[in-house]
Amino acid sequence: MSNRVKQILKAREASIVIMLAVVMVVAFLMNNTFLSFENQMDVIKSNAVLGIAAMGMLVVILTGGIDISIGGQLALVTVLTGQLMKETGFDNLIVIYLLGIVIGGLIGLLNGLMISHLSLPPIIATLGMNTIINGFLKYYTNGAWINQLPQKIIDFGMIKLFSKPGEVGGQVGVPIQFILFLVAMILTWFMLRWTKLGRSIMAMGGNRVSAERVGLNNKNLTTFAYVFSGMMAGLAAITYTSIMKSVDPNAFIGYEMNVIGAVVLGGALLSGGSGSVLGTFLGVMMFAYISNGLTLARISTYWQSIIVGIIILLVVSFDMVKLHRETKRMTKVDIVPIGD
Amino acid sequence: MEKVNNNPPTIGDRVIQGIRKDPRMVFLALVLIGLIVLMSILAPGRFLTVRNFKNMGFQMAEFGILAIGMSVVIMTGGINLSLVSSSMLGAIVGAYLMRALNQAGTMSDWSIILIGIASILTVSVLCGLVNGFFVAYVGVVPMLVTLGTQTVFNGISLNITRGSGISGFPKVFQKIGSGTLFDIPYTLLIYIVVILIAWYLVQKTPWGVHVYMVGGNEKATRYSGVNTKKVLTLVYVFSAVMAGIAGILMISRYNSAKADYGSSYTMMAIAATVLGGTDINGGSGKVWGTVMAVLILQVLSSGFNIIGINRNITDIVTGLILIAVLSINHFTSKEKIRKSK
Amino acid sequence: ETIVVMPKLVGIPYFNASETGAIEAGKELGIEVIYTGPTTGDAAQQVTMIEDLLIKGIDALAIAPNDPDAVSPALQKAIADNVLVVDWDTPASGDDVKYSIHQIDDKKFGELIWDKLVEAMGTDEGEYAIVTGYLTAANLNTWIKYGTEYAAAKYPNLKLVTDPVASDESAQEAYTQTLALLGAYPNLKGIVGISTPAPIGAAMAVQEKGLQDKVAVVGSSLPKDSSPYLKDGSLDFGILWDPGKLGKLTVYIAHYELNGTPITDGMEIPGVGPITLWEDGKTIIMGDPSVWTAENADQFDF
Amino acid sequence: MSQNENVSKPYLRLKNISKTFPGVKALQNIDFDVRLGEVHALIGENGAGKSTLIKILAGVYKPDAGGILEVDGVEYPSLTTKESMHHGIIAIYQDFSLFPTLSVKENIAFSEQMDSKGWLMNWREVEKTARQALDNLGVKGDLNIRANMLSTAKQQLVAIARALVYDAKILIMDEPTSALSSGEVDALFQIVNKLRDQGMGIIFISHKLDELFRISDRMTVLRDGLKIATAPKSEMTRKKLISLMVGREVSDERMLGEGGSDVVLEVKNICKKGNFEDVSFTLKKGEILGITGLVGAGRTETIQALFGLNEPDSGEIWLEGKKISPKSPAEAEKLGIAFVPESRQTEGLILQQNVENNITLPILEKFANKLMRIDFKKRRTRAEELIKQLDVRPNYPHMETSKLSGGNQQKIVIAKWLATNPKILIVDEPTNGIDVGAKTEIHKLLRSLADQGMAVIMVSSELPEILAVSDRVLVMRQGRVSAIVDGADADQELLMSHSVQGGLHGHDKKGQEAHHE
Ligand SMILES: Nc1ncnc2c1ncn2[C@@H]1O[C@H](COP(=O)(O)OP(=O)(O)OP(=O)(O)O)[C@@H](O)[C@H]1O
Ligand SMILES: Nc1ncnc2c1ncn2[C@@H]1O[C@H](COP(=O)(O)OP(=O)(O)OP(=O)(O)O)[C@@H](O)[C@H]1O
Ligand SMILES: [Mg+2]
Ligand SMILES: [Mg+2]
Repeated sequence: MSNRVKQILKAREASIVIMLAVVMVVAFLMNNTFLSFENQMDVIKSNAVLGIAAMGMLVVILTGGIDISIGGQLALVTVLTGQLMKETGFDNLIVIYLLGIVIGGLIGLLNGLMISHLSLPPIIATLGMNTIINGFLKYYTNGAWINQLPQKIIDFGMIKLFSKPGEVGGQVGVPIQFILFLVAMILTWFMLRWTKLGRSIMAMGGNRVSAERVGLNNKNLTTFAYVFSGMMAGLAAITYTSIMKSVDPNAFIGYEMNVIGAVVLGGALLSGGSGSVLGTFLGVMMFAYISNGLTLARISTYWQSIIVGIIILLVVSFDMVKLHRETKRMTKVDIVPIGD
Repeated sequence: MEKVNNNPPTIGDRVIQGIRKDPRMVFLALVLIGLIVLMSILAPGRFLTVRNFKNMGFQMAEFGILAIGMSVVIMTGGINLSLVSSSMLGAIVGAYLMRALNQAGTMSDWSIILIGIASILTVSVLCGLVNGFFVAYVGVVPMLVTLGTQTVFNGISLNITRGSGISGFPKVFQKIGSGTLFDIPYTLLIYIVVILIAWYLVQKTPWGVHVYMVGGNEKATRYSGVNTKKVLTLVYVFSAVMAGIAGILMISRYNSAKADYGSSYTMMAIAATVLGGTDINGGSGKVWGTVMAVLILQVLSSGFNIIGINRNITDIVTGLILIAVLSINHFTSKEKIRKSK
Repeated sequence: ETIVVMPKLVGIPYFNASETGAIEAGKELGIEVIYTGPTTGDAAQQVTMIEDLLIKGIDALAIAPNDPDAVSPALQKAIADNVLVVDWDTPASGDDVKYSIHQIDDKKFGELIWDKLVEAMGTDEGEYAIVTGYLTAANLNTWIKYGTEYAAAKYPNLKLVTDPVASDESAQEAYTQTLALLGAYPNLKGIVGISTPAPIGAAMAVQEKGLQDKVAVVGSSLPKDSSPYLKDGSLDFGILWDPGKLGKLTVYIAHYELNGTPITDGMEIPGVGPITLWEDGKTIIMGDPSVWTAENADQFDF
Repeated sequence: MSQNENVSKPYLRLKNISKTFPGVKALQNIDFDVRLGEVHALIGENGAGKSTLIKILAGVYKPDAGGILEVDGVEYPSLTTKESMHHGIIAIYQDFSLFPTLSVKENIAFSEQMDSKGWLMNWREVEKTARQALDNLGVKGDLNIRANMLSTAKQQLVAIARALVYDAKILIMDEPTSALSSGEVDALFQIVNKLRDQGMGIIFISHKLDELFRISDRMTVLRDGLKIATAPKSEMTRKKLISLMVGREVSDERMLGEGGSDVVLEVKNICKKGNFEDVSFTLKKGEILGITGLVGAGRTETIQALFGLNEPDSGEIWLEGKKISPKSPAEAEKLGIAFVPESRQTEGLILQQNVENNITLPILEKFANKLMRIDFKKRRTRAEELIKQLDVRPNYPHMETSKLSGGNQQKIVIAKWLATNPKILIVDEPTNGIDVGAKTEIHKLLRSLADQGMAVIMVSSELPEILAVSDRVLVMRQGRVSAIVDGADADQELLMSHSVQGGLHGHDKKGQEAHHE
């Protein structure tokens, strides 16, 4: 029993849970509305896009890579699908979602091939890709928003499950974006936990040489991770359109740092092999709660980014100190011979 | 390799030796020359002019110095996302002081400027120490540390300025950014001096060698009696001082300081560093490589502006060149890359 | 004759609309108009571009500076090169320009927004908040300054609950921030959105919470983008001008000046209308701002 | 440990196998065979081609054309990783090739899962397989712990368990004992014997000759890519084996010195919770103090305390009559203490840097003038001197360190410290993974340094090595000094008894989580 508690405390997610709890308690004390169902759902809805994209990024980071082009992918998918919907009035949401996922996946494929077959460092390959995509989009759209999207996607974005009228007005319920976020999480979790593919990625991220020795195809696994990340970006992109009801090609400039920040805050190691869906979810919520909590706590905008930065530094330092302790203690947990 | 040759080496020999020693630099030089030729053809009579080169001299310095600050950090296997925000934090504090002193009007312009510059560099050193502390002493991954400090530095800048610009420096201060000596921009001269100092420090001094060693294997370096915490801290301080100098040039050139100046430089500095041949994983790289990459990016940007090509195309081409140069590198030194894995 | 019109950045709807106007004027006048600017609102990039364009060789430069102080040295260079320098959209420092072309009178504009806020709230007392673009944007800060000063004097019972909240020129961020604001200040009666995506993001949040009738949203937005929100009542007024006309006016002024045509108060500019020239002989005002409502929003194509 | 009855016809046979790397003939016309139920030792100097040979067996490398690999009666020109595994040829590499972030059970069952049908993991199966494999080894433990939380010895057990899962016919072990203490080596040998009795063929690579004589049935000697001999153990002697390996006579005698003079270092009752307790000893000028004990006895921690890597909680360290408390290697270096760590690759060298950079690293600042400029010429000269002094081969200062053989790499680590002219030289497992020839050279080197007046501390798990050079031997057990004996009086039994005495029934260390039943 106490063993189990210890094990939970030792989990990499523990430090972020503690910090998250602190942030939540402080936010709640500053303003009780913070913990209301309504506010929680609002926070999740407006961070679902970040959360879905973070799932893809997680898989890439597990391979020891990084995907700077995630913002570009999101923008590209929103613009291309938005354009299609607007020009043709096409409104089959399932097809649109699939299309978004395919476009994202193709960009991911390009990234993956550059990284695995040309051995480009991931940060550079995807930085280059991001520059190219954003340049292309600006050139192509001139930054114009895409409006007048089919009513169907607008209605879809407003769906709330189990909804009932709110106290002040509007509907309070579980937003459809939360469901999509959940689906992305479960899919990623399932992939990483239950499929051989996912386990191979975890294995390779931990030790590439061993992976090769047991016959894993590192190149294909790496490529797949970027494709997966692209597909998640596609899913996130259409979800964004459903929330915003319009497309702003500039919406995702600089977005990559938010996504990477959330994943790493969630305990994933940039060196690969280590990280979890739960941790990433917590990382996303951490970002979301800090921003939401600070406004709810009525803290001036001018102070917000200072506080956010300090919290990031605190969390990662806390994590580091904990990790040091763990490695010092590491040989003490062991399997032992039974003896004759 | 140590063959003794009686004849003094001819220039041709030297060139061949240079190529053997550093094919990467030669390749970059070829790209640079190719671009200059291309731009000269596309913008006849305008690109290949003294005026344009002077112009590029004005422009290059601030970014070039930032890129050097980034390179040294990357050589240790780290990264500095807070580079530009520390630059601006220093500049804003300095600008604030200079404006206040200038308005008080009791001091001579020169002493105001000296105080301004000193305060900018002081703030830079402090920023560097903060980064260095978290990276070297707490042991947090540089990317996370600097992501955090970037947000903090930027927040402080916003808090001081409330988002607006600070101006009203002594008139002579502008000279730093816009004056010339025998028609050579001061900024270019400063850039050259900074390059030489950086080259000297990184390639000629024990600290510089330690930078590479830490980049290769921090633990083994520490076990060799090197105070790697100090080395790393100094690296971040050096990086921040570079940012501070770039900040001085920027606020002088723009005659004002504001929280978001140069915001597009961070990613570009990373790109320039890697384009210049520094391994993003640390342990290798040369100051001259970064300088060469900055030159390439400058020619590209100025050239396209003069020709009148859409800025977005410049971005696309920059991305393509980055990927292309590194891919070519992969094919030419396949053996090396495989070994290093 | 080559006239360069440089916006704060290229690739956002507002400056695209002015591009259309500027290019159109160029065609009408039969001159070369280059509309170019940096890809991000970075003052450093803008300076670089000005310097490069001077090498290219131009006759006039109309600039919407990201930061007036920052571009000042570059503009001085241009003047030294005998290039005509005017500013548009956002003023540069006075010494640097021959003419300063304003879409509206900034003071009037700020005041109008706050008047419209009170009109939409239906009362001149209560709490309100401001959602802005970037905290560092000079023109946005100017309007906020004029507006809040004016409100402090004229509507003393209006209470600004917190410092302007930044939305980074993103509707999604404005939406997220407004949701938080609505939670933090349950008595909020109005929101002012400054910068074009801000009112729209704010309106989305209000619509989502079903607070169309309780919280008023006004701000500077483009009619086409705001039309759906005006119609469902979540956005009460959009207040802006026609950026296309502004682009056109800018080119005409530069052209007239280059060709010695005198510019006078009340002068009629083709496709723009009569302009106001202030007594300083420098400041040109295009006209009064326009107000978009559910009824008229669809009449515009920007 | 008698020859097994079911020694039968070879399961695996190599005929005329060669392997050429650009510029290197790593293997030339090798004939080699392994039978089921035998332990076949593979011996040779560093770079002789042992690892290359087993990589060919495992399908990692493709041999040059012309040779034949015959497995279980089937002939192949070369094998793929898959084919090799399907024939039950399983290699345990020196680094174990575990997946550090995966659990023990998954590491054990990984490949089996990957080979099974379907695309989903069967966790129940994983658990079952892993448990069974550990049971077969006679080992029990928590299956859910991440592999990187295990000590080296336990990681090796996991690697062996993993090999068992494959239903291995031929198990290849590349220097499996290099990181183990003698107690653990005994445990490993028990397991190896058990596997052999079950009919497995085992290829065993090691540089430790005593071990080879203990465990193997047949021996094959490689030298410079050529096979020199294959013979049953009974036909081999230690001396013969060495001369076959090295191609010359290597003296194997003890190299004891005068025993030192003045006390340089005095360690008084230093303690560090969980590491070592109440450790005291003295060290004299000109002597070699050997420190031995089981892995985990706290030897490395103790000497790290002298080098500023592991500050003690209490106790005193006196150097030449002055109390010192180094807090970092940099401080220790200034005090005249040098330290050659146990892991050359990760702690001793910056592998991708050249020899010159590595060898001059601790003294780099000495080449700098007032302007901090390094005199590169002077540095080169010094590097060349050091290379010459220790006879590093090849003697090229610009060589990338990773390309040198293990023995030469170790010489570089020692050389870089000699350059600082230290008062005390501490070496931790100095000959790990180094062949007999190079080993003797290093022993000679340590001895000559001591003779020149240096005080040397040598930590080693290998008793023969300890006995070969130590003037005095300190034995540690569970963080405490259990004995200090005179080198001349010591023998293996004595040292062993001090290492383990009481240790078998001893209490667990504080804070340790026990997983006994
Ligand atoms: N990938 C490679 N490329 C080039 N040469 C290689 C490669 N691998 C091994 N060699 C060379 O082949 C020879 C045999 O090396 P091998 O690793 O098989 O030696 P070994 O007997 O295992 O030595 P040790 O005892 O040090 O492990 C050496 O000269 C080595 O430098
Ligand atoms: N079986 C064990 N039980 C408890 N603690 C252990 C065990 N094995 C190792 N440790 C701990 O792990 C740490 C590492 O010990 P380490 O193996 O470095 O000791 P050592 O005596 O230097 O052995 P070696 O240098 O041969 O590896 C020590 O702090 C020790 O307390
Ligand atoms: Mg080997
Ligand atoms: Mg040890």
